[in-house]
Amino acid sequence: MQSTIIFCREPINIPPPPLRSLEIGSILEFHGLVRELEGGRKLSGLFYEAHEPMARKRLEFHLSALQAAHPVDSVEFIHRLDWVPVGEASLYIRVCSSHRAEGLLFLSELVVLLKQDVPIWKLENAPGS
Amino acid sequence: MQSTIIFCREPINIPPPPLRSLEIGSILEFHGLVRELEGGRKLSGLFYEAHEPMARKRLEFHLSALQAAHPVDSVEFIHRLDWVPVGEASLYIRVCSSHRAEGLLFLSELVVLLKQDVPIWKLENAPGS
Amino acid sequence: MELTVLAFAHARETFGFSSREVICDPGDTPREILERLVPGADTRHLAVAVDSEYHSLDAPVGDARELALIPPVSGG
Amino acid sequence: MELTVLAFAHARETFGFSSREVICDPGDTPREILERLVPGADTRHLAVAVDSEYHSLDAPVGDARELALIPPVSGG
Repeated sequence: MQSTIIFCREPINIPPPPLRSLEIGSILEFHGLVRELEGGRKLSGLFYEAHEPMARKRLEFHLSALQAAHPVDSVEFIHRLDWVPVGEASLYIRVCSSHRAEGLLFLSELVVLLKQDVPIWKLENAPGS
Repeated sequence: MQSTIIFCREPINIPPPPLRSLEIGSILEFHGLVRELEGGRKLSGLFYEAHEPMARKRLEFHLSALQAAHPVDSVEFIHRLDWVPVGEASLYIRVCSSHRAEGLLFLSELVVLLKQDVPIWKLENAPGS
Repeated sequence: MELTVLAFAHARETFGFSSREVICDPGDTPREILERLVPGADTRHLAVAVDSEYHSLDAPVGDARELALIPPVSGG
Repeated sequence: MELTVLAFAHARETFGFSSREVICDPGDTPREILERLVPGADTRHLAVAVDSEYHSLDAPVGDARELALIPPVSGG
């Protein structure tokens, strides 16, 4: 499996898919966007913060475990940090695999694991603001 | 829910996402590509055929049922017909929803239902060839 | 009455046509109509649709305009 | 030995700093180090990581260079 983990501080720039063989039959993409309403309050955006080296390590660990359970050909994980305005993506994940079943399980479990123990936080306000 | 069902005979042209509100938090995209190997044989492509009016009716039925189970904001379903070369997409589905959970269930169940009773067929050779 | 019979995918090979106009009665069933068209044709894995709705092989076609022969689907 | 303590997100508010250098012994536990830094600080919903690996609040930090205070995560 080829895996890429990117943290960026600008709008997410989606690279062309890494179609590494003619056996890729499924490409799944997930865009997580910042929503206007969070807990009933109207927001203009969210501030994302991470312990980057640790987040990368946790993600690498989860990607390996998921690969053992649901083998895929490639996964690209991009998380935007700092201020993300409402309507823009904070998260982008693309999973390429031979069959969609593995890709769907890989993707959906990855998002669950991300929210479980990967040190990334969203804050309603930028620190110190 | 806004739903679009398109059958095309050229490479799939993905429209911009219909972001109808600032409450969309999840965009899921699925591209189904034609793979080179099918049942051990090497192909250069597949020929897709449909009973279009009936396929549309079946899809509309399934979309309504899925919407009752997993409410989403919009779904776009595009199926390419006729000859689709290896490596190109025969199917594209995009689901926009507030939360990813509904979107993932909607998308994964839609593909299962598509393969269950929607009158679309893939053939190794074009009819009459 | 006149009915258009459409044969898709592998059903086209089984039945030897893609579209055929037939004369039938509202009381005829798809199985009877197919048996007249191609005696002894294999209908074991075949579903049929009448005016774009799935239909029993053994229920009268009524005032249908179209009978579609639907082999196992494989879209996606 | 010198240890960098990093406080993220809500832990920054609880502890009142984002980064702090502290002197400690390899036998010290994160709980002991935090108690010295901010006596009585609430660690109930806090996880800690030592050199980017999750670690028990009550296990010695050993020769760690960094102790990170990890409040409940909320990425995505």
